[in-house]
Amino acid sequence: MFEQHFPVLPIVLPLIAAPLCMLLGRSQLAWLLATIVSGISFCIAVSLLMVTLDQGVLSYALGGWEPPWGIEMRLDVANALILSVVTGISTLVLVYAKDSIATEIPQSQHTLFYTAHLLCLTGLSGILTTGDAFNLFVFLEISSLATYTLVSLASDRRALTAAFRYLVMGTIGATFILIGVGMMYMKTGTLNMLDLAARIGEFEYNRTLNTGLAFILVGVSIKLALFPLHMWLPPAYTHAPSAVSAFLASTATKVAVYVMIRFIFTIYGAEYVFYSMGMDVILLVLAIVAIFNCSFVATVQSNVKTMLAYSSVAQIGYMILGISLVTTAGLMAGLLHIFNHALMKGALFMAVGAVFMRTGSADIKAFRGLGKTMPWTMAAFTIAGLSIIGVPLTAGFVSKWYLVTAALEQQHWMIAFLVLIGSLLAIVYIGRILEAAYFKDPVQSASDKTIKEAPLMMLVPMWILAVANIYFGIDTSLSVTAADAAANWLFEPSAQAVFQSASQSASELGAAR
Amino acid sequence: MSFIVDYYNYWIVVFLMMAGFYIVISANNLVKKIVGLNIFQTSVFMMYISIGKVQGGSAPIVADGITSYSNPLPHVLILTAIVVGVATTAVGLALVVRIKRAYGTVEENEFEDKDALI
Amino acid sequence: MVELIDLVLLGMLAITALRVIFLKDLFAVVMLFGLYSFLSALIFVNLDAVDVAFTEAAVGAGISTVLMLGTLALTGRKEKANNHTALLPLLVVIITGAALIYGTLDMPPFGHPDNPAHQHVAPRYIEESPKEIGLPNMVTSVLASYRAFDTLGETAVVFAAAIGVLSLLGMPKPGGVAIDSGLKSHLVLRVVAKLVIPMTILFALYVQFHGDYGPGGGFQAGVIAAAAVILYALVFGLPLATHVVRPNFLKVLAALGVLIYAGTGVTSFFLGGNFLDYNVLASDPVVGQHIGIIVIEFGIGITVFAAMLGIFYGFAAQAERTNIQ
Amino acid sequence: MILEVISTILLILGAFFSLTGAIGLFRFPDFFTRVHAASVTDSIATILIITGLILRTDFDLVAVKLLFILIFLLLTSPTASHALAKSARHGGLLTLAEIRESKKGDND
Repeated sequence: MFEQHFPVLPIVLPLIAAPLCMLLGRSQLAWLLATIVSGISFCIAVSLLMVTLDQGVLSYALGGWEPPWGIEMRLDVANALILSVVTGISTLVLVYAKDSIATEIPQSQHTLFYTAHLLCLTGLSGILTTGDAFNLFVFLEISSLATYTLVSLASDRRALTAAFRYLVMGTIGATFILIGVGMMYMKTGTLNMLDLAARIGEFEYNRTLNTGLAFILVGVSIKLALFPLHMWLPPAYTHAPSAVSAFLASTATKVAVYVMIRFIFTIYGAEYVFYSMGMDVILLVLAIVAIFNCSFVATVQSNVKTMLAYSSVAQIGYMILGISLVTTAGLMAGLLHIFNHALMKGALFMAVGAVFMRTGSADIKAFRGLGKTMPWTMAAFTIAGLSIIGVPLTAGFVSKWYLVTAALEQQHWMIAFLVLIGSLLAIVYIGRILEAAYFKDPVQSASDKTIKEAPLMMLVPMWILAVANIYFGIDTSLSVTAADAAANWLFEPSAQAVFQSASQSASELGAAR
Repeated sequence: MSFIVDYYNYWIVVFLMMAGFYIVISANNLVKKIVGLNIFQTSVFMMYISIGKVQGGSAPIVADGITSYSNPLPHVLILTAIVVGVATTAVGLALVVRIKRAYGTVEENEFEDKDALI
Repeated sequence: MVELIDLVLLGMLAITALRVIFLKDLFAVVMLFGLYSFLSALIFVNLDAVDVAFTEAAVGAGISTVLMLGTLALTGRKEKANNHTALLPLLVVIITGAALIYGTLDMPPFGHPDNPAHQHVAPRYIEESPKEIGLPNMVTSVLASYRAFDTLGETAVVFAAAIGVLSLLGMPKPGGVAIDSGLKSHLVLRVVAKLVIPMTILFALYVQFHGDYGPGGGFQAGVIAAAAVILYALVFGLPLATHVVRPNFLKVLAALGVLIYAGTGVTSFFLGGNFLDYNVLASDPVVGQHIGIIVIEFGIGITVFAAMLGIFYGFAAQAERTNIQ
Repeated sequence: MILEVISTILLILGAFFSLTGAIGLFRFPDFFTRVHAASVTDSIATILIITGLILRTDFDLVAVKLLFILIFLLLTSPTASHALAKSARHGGLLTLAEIRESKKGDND
C-alpha cells in the first residue's frame, strides 16, 4: 500500500528515526534502529531505480498540492541511481561504524552520532529527490549542519577548527545558492524546477538570470569542493572520525555534483549555460587544474587520510570534466564516475579507518608491514586503490574508459591524454602506500603491541565495497545502463518533456489507485 | 531617474551583503566571522523581502477593504531561512567555544600557528 | 512615504555594517549586530513582511545576540589587531558585488505589481488560500500547508542544531552546585522578572495559537517561550532554571516535536493522502487543513522551544564550568 | 478631528523627547549621565507615543494591545536601565562627582 509513497520515504524514514534514536538513549539500540532504517531506505531506493528505469519519471506532490504551488519530489534515473548509492553507502558505513566509533568517539556521544548520521542521510536524500529549488536549500542545510556535527565529534582538536572552516565555507556556499535562487524566482515567479526550466527557456540572454546561475554555480562548487574552493575539504576529511570520512567522501560531494548537474541541465538547460554563457570552458579548465594540482599534492602527503581527501578533490575534477564536455557521453561518464568513485573511496576510507583503529595513526609510516599483519584490510585497500588508478577489471577503469572515449569522440586528444597522466599520478600516491604495506618491515613499536586484523563488523562492509568495485568493473550492465539512461534523459530537453507527460499519466495512475 | 527609484533598494542591499561577506572572509576573530555571516545572510533576506513587496499592497493577512496584498511566498521562504541561519549560528558559536577551550585563542592565525591543519 | 522610510532605514543599516567592519571591541560588534537585526526587522515591517519581522526580531535581535554574548563571555571581548593586509578579501568582495550589481540591471523594478513574482504562483496563494485553507494569514497557510515540507525541513534543521550544540557543549547537570551565578543582589530585577516571565509565557501561547489569524506561529512562540526561561536562568541562576526545566526533558521535547510533525504526515498516508496532505484528516477538507496546521504548529513550537533553550543551556553550562575553574 | 490633533501633538512631543534622549546619549560626559538621559526620556517618549497611537485607533482590540505594550515597556525599560547602572556600579565604575572627590583627595 505504500508503493505510491516510495519517493518520499527515503527522506521521511531517517527523519523519523533520528529523534527516535535520541529518545532511545542506548547506543546499541540506536545503532540497530539507524542501520535498519538506512537499510530499508536502500531497498526503497533500489526499487525506485528499477521503476524509473522502467517507466521514466516519478512525481510525488507533497501535501497533495500540485506543483508549482506545492513542493514536488521528482525521481528520475539519475537521482534514483545516486540515491541508491547514498543510502547503500550509509547502510554499510553504519554497520562499519559500530566498532569504528567505539575507539574514536566517547561512549556518551554515540547516540548523537547515529542521530546526526540519520539527519545527514535525510538531508542528502532530500537534496537528491526534491523538485523544488528552495526545498533543495533547506535539505542542503540539514545535511550540512549534521555534517559539521559529525566532523567535530572526533577527539582531535584539529577536528574543531576543520569543522569551523567547513561551517563558514559551507554557509557562504549555501547563501550564494540562496541568492541565485532568489534571482531566478524574481524573474520567473516560481521555484519548481520544471516550471523554472520552462520559464527560463523563454529568455535568450538575461543579466539577472546569468548572475543567478553564476552564484548558484559558485555556491555549489564550494559544496562539491571544486578546485580553488576546495580548501575546507582536506582538513575536514582528515580529522573527522573514520566512519564519517568514509560516508562523506563517498556521498556528500557526489550529491553536490548532482545538484550542479541538476541546475545546469534540468533548470537552465545545457544550451543556455554552455552556449550563451560559455561555462564549459571555465569548468573544463578548473577540472583539469583540480586533477593535476590535487593529485600532485596527494603524492606528497604523509597522512593517508589527507592524501585520500586530496585524491577526492582530484576525482571530483574527473566528474566535472565529464560534465564540461557537453556531450551525452561525457555526462554519462561523469555520472558513472560518481557511482564508481563512491564505491572506491568508501572502501579506501574504511580500510584507513581500520588501520587507524589498530595502529592509532593514519600516517604512512603506520602502514609499514600491514600486508602481513592486516592482510584482509590491506587486500581491500589494494583492490579499491587499483580501482582509483583505473586498472582494467575494476570499476575505476570503466568510468575512465568512458571518459576518455567521450573526450576522443569530441577530438579532444589533449584531454584524453591528460586523464591518462592523471591516472599515473594516482599510481604514485596509491603505490606509496602499497609499497609501505607490502614491501617494508613494520616499525618496531615501543609498546610491542601486536597489530591484529580489524574486527569482522568492519571487514564485511569494506569487502562488500571492494567486491562491488570488481563486480561493477566486470559486469557493467546495471551501472552503465542507468548512467546512460540518466545522461540521455538529462541532456535532451525534448526527452524531459516526454517524460513529463509520462509522469503525469503515472501520477494520475497513482491517484486512481 | 526612474531607473534609480526602481533599483535603489537592491543596490543598497547588495552593499550590505558585501559588507557582511567582507567581514566573513577578512575577519581573523571567529566570533566576528560569525557576526559577518549573520549580516550577510540577513541582507540576503532583505533582497527576498524586497522581491515580495507590491506597491500599495498590505501585509498578506486577509482584512476587510483591502484588495492588494504583498506576495506571501518570499515571506515564507525567509521565515525558513532565518531559522536555518540561527541554527548555523548556534553550531558555529558552539564550535568557537570549544576551539577557545582547546587552543586558548579564537584568532585564526594564532591557532593555525599552534596546529597546522594538514 | 514607504520608500522614504525604507531609504532611511537602509542608510542606518549601511552605517551599522560599516561600523562593524572597523570596530575591534567585539562586545560593541555584537550589540551593533543586534541593532542591525532590529533595523532589518523594521524594514521587513515596512515591506509588509510582518511575520518575517517578528521572527527576525525574536531570533536575530534576541536569541542570536544572546548566544553571541554568551560566547564572548567565554572567549574575551577584544579582537586582536592583525597585520595581514586585507587586499584579497577586498578584491573578492568587489568582484562579487560587481557581479550582483550587474545582475540587478535586468531585475524587475522594485515593488511593481506586474513583476513576474507577483504574476505566477503567488496569486493562487492570495486568492485561493483563504478558501482552500480557511485561514486569513496567508503566510501561515503557505508555510504550514502548501510548503509544509520546507517547514518540516526547517524543524529538522533546528533539531540538528540542537544535536550539534549538545554534542559540542553538553548539558548542565540539573540541580548542580548552586554557585552564585544569578543576579541575586538585584532586588528590582528579580521582582520585575517575576512579573514579566508569566506575561511572556502567556504571550508565547497567544502567538502560538493566534498564528493562524495574525503574525506569529509555532516558531516565534517557541523562541519567545524559550526567552522567558532564559530570562529566568539569567536572573535566578542556571541551577534553579535546570531544576524547573530539566535538560533531559528538553531532549525528549525536541525529539517529540519533530515526531509530531512527521507523524502528522505519516497519518495522512494511512488515511489515503499524500505525505502532509491535511485534507484527509477530517471529512471536510478545510477542517482537515485546520487540524493539520494546528498540530504541526504545535510540533514546531515545542521543538523550537526545546532546541533554543537547550542551546542556551549548553552555552550556560560552559560558562558555569569556566567560573568553577 | 480633535482627537487627531491631540494625537499628532503627542506623537510629535514623543518624537522630540526621543531625539533629546539620543542627543543626550551622545553629548553627556560619562556612563551614568548617559543612562539617565536615555532611560528618562525613553519612558516619557513611550507614554506619549503610545497614547498618541491609542487616540488614533477605534478603541478596539488594537487599543488594548497598545496598552499592553505600554505596560510592558514601562515595566521593563526602567528595570533594564537600573540593571545597567547597577552592574556598572558593581563593576567599579565611579560617577563624575566621585571621580572629582578622589582627585581632590589625591591633590591634598
